[in-house]
Amino acid sequence: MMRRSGVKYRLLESQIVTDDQPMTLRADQRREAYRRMLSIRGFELALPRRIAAGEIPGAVHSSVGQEAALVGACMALRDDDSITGTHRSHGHPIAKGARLAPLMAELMGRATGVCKGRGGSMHLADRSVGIIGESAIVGGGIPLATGAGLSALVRGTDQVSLSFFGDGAANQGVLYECLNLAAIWKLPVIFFCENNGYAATTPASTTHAQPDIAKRAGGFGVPGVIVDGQALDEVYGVTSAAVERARRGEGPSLIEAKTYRFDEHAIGVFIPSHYREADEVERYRRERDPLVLCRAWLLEAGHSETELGEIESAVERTVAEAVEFARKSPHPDPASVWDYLYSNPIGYPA
Amino acid sequence: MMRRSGVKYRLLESQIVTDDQPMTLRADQRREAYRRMLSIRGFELALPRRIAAGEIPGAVHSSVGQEAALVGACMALRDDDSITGTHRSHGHPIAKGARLAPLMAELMGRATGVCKGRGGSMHLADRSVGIIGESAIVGGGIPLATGAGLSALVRGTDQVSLSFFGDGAANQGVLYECLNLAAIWKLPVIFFCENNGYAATTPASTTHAQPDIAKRAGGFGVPGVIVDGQALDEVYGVTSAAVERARRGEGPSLIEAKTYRFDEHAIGVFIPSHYREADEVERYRRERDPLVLCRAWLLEAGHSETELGEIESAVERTVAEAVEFARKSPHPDPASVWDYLYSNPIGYPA
Amino acid sequence: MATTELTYLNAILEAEKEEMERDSSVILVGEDIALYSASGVLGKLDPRRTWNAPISELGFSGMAIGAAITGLRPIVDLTIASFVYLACDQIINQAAKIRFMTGGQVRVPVVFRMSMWHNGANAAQHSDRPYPMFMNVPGLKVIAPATPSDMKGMLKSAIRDDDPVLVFEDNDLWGKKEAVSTDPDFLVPLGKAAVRREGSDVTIVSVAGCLLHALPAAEQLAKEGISAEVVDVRSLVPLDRATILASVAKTRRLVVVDYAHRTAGAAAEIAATVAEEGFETLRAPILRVTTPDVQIPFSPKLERPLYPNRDKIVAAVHKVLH
Amino acid sequence: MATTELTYLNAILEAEKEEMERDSSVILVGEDIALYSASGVLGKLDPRRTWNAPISELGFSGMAIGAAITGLRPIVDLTIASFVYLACDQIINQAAKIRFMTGGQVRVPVVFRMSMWHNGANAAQHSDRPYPMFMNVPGLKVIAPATPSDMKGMLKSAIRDDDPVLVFEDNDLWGKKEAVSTDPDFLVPLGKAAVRREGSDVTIVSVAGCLLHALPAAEQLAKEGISAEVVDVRSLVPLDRATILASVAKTRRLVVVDYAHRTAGAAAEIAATVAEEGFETLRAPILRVTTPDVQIPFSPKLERPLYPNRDKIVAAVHKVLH
Ligand SMILES: Cc1ncc(C[n+]2csc(CCOP(=O)(O)OP(=O)(O)O)c2C)c(N)n1
Ligand SMILES: Cc1ncc(C[n+]2csc(CCOP(=O)(O)OP(=O)(O)O)c2C)c(N)n1
Ligand SMILES: [Mg+2]
Ligand SMILES: [Mg+2]
Repeated sequence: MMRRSGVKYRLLESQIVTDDQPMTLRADQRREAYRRMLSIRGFELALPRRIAAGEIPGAVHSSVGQEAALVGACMALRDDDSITGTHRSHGHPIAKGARLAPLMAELMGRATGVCKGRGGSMHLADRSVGIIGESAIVGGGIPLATGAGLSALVRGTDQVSLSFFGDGAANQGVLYECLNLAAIWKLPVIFFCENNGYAATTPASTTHAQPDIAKRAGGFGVPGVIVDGQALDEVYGVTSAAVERARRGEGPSLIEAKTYRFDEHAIGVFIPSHYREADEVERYRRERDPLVLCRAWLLEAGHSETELGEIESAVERTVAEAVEFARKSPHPDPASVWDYLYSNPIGYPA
Repeated sequence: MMRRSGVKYRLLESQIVTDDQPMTLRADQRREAYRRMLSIRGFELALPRRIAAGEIPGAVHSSVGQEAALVGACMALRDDDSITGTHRSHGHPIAKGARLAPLMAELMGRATGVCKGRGGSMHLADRSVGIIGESAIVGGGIPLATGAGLSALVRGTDQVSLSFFGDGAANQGVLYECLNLAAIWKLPVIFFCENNGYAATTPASTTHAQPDIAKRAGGFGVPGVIVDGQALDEVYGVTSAAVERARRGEGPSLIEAKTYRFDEHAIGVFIPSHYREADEVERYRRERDPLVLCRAWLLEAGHSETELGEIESAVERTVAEAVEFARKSPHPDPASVWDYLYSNPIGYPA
Repeated sequence: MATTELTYLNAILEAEKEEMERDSSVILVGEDIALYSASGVLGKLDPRRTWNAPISELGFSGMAIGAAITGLRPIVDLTIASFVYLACDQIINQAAKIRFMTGGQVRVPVVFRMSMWHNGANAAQHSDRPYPMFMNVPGLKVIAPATPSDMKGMLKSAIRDDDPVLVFEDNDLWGKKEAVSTDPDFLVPLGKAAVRREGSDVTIVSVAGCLLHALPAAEQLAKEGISAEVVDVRSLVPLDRATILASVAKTRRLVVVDYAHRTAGAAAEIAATVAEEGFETLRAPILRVTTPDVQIPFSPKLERPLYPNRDKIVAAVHKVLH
Repeated sequence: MATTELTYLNAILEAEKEEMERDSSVILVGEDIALYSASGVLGKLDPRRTWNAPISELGFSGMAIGAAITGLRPIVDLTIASFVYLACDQIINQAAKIRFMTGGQVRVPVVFRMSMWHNGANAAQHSDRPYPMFMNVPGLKVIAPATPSDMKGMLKSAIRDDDPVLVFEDNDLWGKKEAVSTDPDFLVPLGKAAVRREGSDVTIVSVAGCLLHALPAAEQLAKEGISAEVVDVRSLVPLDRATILASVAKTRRLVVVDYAHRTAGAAAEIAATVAEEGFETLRAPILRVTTPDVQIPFSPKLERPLYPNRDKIVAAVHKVLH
């Protein structure tokens, strides 16, 4: 396993990787991981034109730059493991293996959308791949994932749950309540921080007295680990170890993936503020693009150009088909607005 | 300075005591500290009879057993420093130097009470000695104290603020939000945990994955320290160091005083539950009574029996006077109920 | 129907016990609830069915919601209602919205119980009645049963319901007793008001524990020859508007009684409903007998006069009859 | 009176700037507000006057309350109103209660601003209008100005007020312009409604941004020969009941318009007030034109039809005139 950055993962407090030979992806998994990373990238890159065409309303938060963290984490999970995500919600379902068409239709508010047009860009939750919520309330998904862990324990399954959240979300007190709950009851939960260095226009360096969110875990009896979020295999290795630990009933872990957001905080919301240098963005795009790093690593691992090229064209087609599917899909019927509020409506709507 | 326990204070993460010679109390301060500790004890011990006589309504939470932690902390503060307290609210104002009579009158719901009969046992806040709130919402005072620290900073004074909270409150996420706020802005705040081992009927060992609350501070860039809460001088020493640090503009500290509650969680609320052994309580009462320890230490420090006896009788008189004052005080006029809701009532009451 | 004499508090425990026996996905979460399992009031329980929680209302409430989404039916005991504000982000932004926002992909069968204290000298931070704020949140169900039988039957319905239900309990009802069905499938439906006493001159709509004053008021009025109909709403969301409107159509006069603060409370909604849909039948102003807009003071001398009681209800009825 | 043309958004900034210049105890706290100081819109500011906060709504809101108690006048920008649930324990259990609970020993001069979004495809977690829940909490003041001039004058009053004030802003008002006084002591009092248009046939009471629909509705009605009086409540607590009642006493008919969800909302309180105190003058049912009790969907096709608009108001007026 080659290192594309100086940063090998650093373990804090207690060891969650059990041996010196971290779990690695098999060849088929590597292809699947690359496909998912490319799908996120392709999906996100398709959006600006659709937004410009007025087809996608509301604010859109892109995961470009963070694909390795998302896919590395999700590849360590089974289909029946639960995850929760954030307002930056497109990457999580795709990383977990969701079909693109219902996601794209959702962005366009269509009846065929994964959330029937009721969720939109900040809420692309696809339950069929284990997503139980994408919370646009920063930090809101963390307790839900903790509950999914409790549920697995009570029901006696060996499922685990994983909660994605940002560096900004790490300042919500609820994270610490949940770390503690998961620790005392040894819940099978992985707290996964996508630390992209910024919360909207606010640099993490101004809102965290010390830079490592993973260091906050130890005080709650939870092992913390920092990993290079641009390196697919490292994220996979460290998450797999946390997942195994959780499945063995040894409790939660906190993983901090250091990553970077290549785009603005949101497309469609203009915030005039110079909170990061153009230079810095350029440097990341040039040197730390997870797809570029991943492709090089795959070639080195023995995958051929042809093999990768095939994946690339397949993804391109799938994205184009998703866009077409979405554009052709009907809008929801206004009269259906009452649907899905209650599971058991009683005299509703009045 | 003698050690009455094996536990000398343990420093975590970063040193908040600046030298090997911790600050100690002067002779006059020792007398005052003993007077305050005795006042708390005397005040609390006077209550059961008044409750039985139907003079004190509502639930009452006693600070017996925790006097050294309270007084040790408050002796390190100036009169104009702010504090916030908890539902277990009698000890804080007395430790900060409040007069007993208005406190006792408040417990009896009288018009002469420190809160004009509107606060009662869970809210004995005496602003005249710097108390800005006694919160019966567990954890609720922590952000208020953080705000008092911000205020001191903005107003350019060298005041500090100190927030008392319990081991139970340490599981409220707001504590971590505030540790972080205080750390990033270097607010002059001391987070002071009265860890008495239990939150109502729940042992801290079942709700904290590791036993030391102070260890949770480091991850937020805040120094944490554990101190023997039964030892007046140790609490004083460590708090003084944190106060000096705060006054110098170096930011917050978290102090965890390991202490013990000698009485039930509350008088007047019956919860039938065996959550701690009678043995354990007896052992603490016998071996770790802060007043017994303090008295022995004072004698060793050269204070005479006569001197201490005088303080003791003076306190006894003051408590008796407070009870008499309270019993003779008028009840508030029901028509006055609207008073003190708004500072600037507009068309109120309607 | 076989019955047994139960207090309101025991009705709660019986409902929980029966539902936990019936369905292994029902669990309890709350502070200081270890005593339930210890005391055996809920029978022999798998320790994984009761979770004695740290003081982390937001965290464990959200945890219960996540557990509900993934196959459990948690009952969260928030103890005193004034603590619900800490948890209400998860209740409002997640429990109430997540099914809708996911286009029906999830269900949220979670129950939040909370007790409301008054006349106990608990002061402002332990005396709130926050149901009005939740009534304004679509996606929740909100109930406030006033009798042991209703409590048992409605709590059981709530536990079996696939939506989030908030249960508000007046703690002065805890000791009240009545005969309660022992049928393990005894259910009282959510969303139905109960006419507790028939009458023809005036309708008294009572919210939660106010029934303890509304019925004596009706009796007192009967002695004066005034026939009052007493409607116990029981369920605030869904609100049984039809029963209320039908009663007012008959009596043509309405007094609403509620311990909550006056402005924008449950009584306001009931009054507004009748002013909108029952106006033609009304012959007098709709009076609200509520707690006035002031925080609850500690001193019993200040506290007691604030609440609705029999005499205030009787006086309001006299007023609408002129 | 010297005036200048200001948008609603700039009126907010002007009010903050003037008050910060006038009183050094005024500070700003909120997420992503560094751009205020950076952009210079608030003038040259001591860095200790703006606090760019971590995402810790409960913590920094409570911090602001503590700062208010100890000598500052913080303005907290909660940005979007749906985030207030995270902070509401501190707002309800501390800000609203602490002066009362301490028998007047402290004052709490703190302002919480929050914006409300609709028709922006923001979906349920960014579309709430939580003022109804705060109306039920004694000790708070709650305002919802609908014009730039009111916003400037009322926000300034709120900042100078010694009690906690919650300011709700409809974000579709942000771009609206009008002439606004430049007098640094221009204040619009809290607790007073404004009659925006006089009329004699029906009263339309409008809450917050609904004024944008209520006035066009009145114009439309005028063309049909119906004279509508439009009352902009501006202040929800204190609610100017006298102005509303006086208007209804004249027109004898009432329609209340509000974007908030229907049940137990601001419109319910206004309707209940008139049903109670203005009943004798009423000649028709009180109609509420509100958003129905459903969460706000993402799809504009689903979202847009839910809100009150000119036509719905006109239709309601037609109804009360028959
Ligand atoms: C509770 C809450 N507060 C504030 C916001 C507004 N907001 C949306 S995204 C965001 C920044 C989040 O930062 P981070 O958690 O680091 O996630 P990222 O956007 O970097 O992925 C903020 C402040 C929100 N949606 N929810
Ligand atoms: C937010 C909140 N949750 C629960 C309670 C009920 N309650 C009152 S005191 C208490 C235990 C507090 O424990 P701790 O913080 O250790 O303080 P101690 O009583 O030991 O002094 C609880 C759960 C409360 N008052 N507020
Ligand atoms: Mg971020
Ligand atoms: Mg304790």
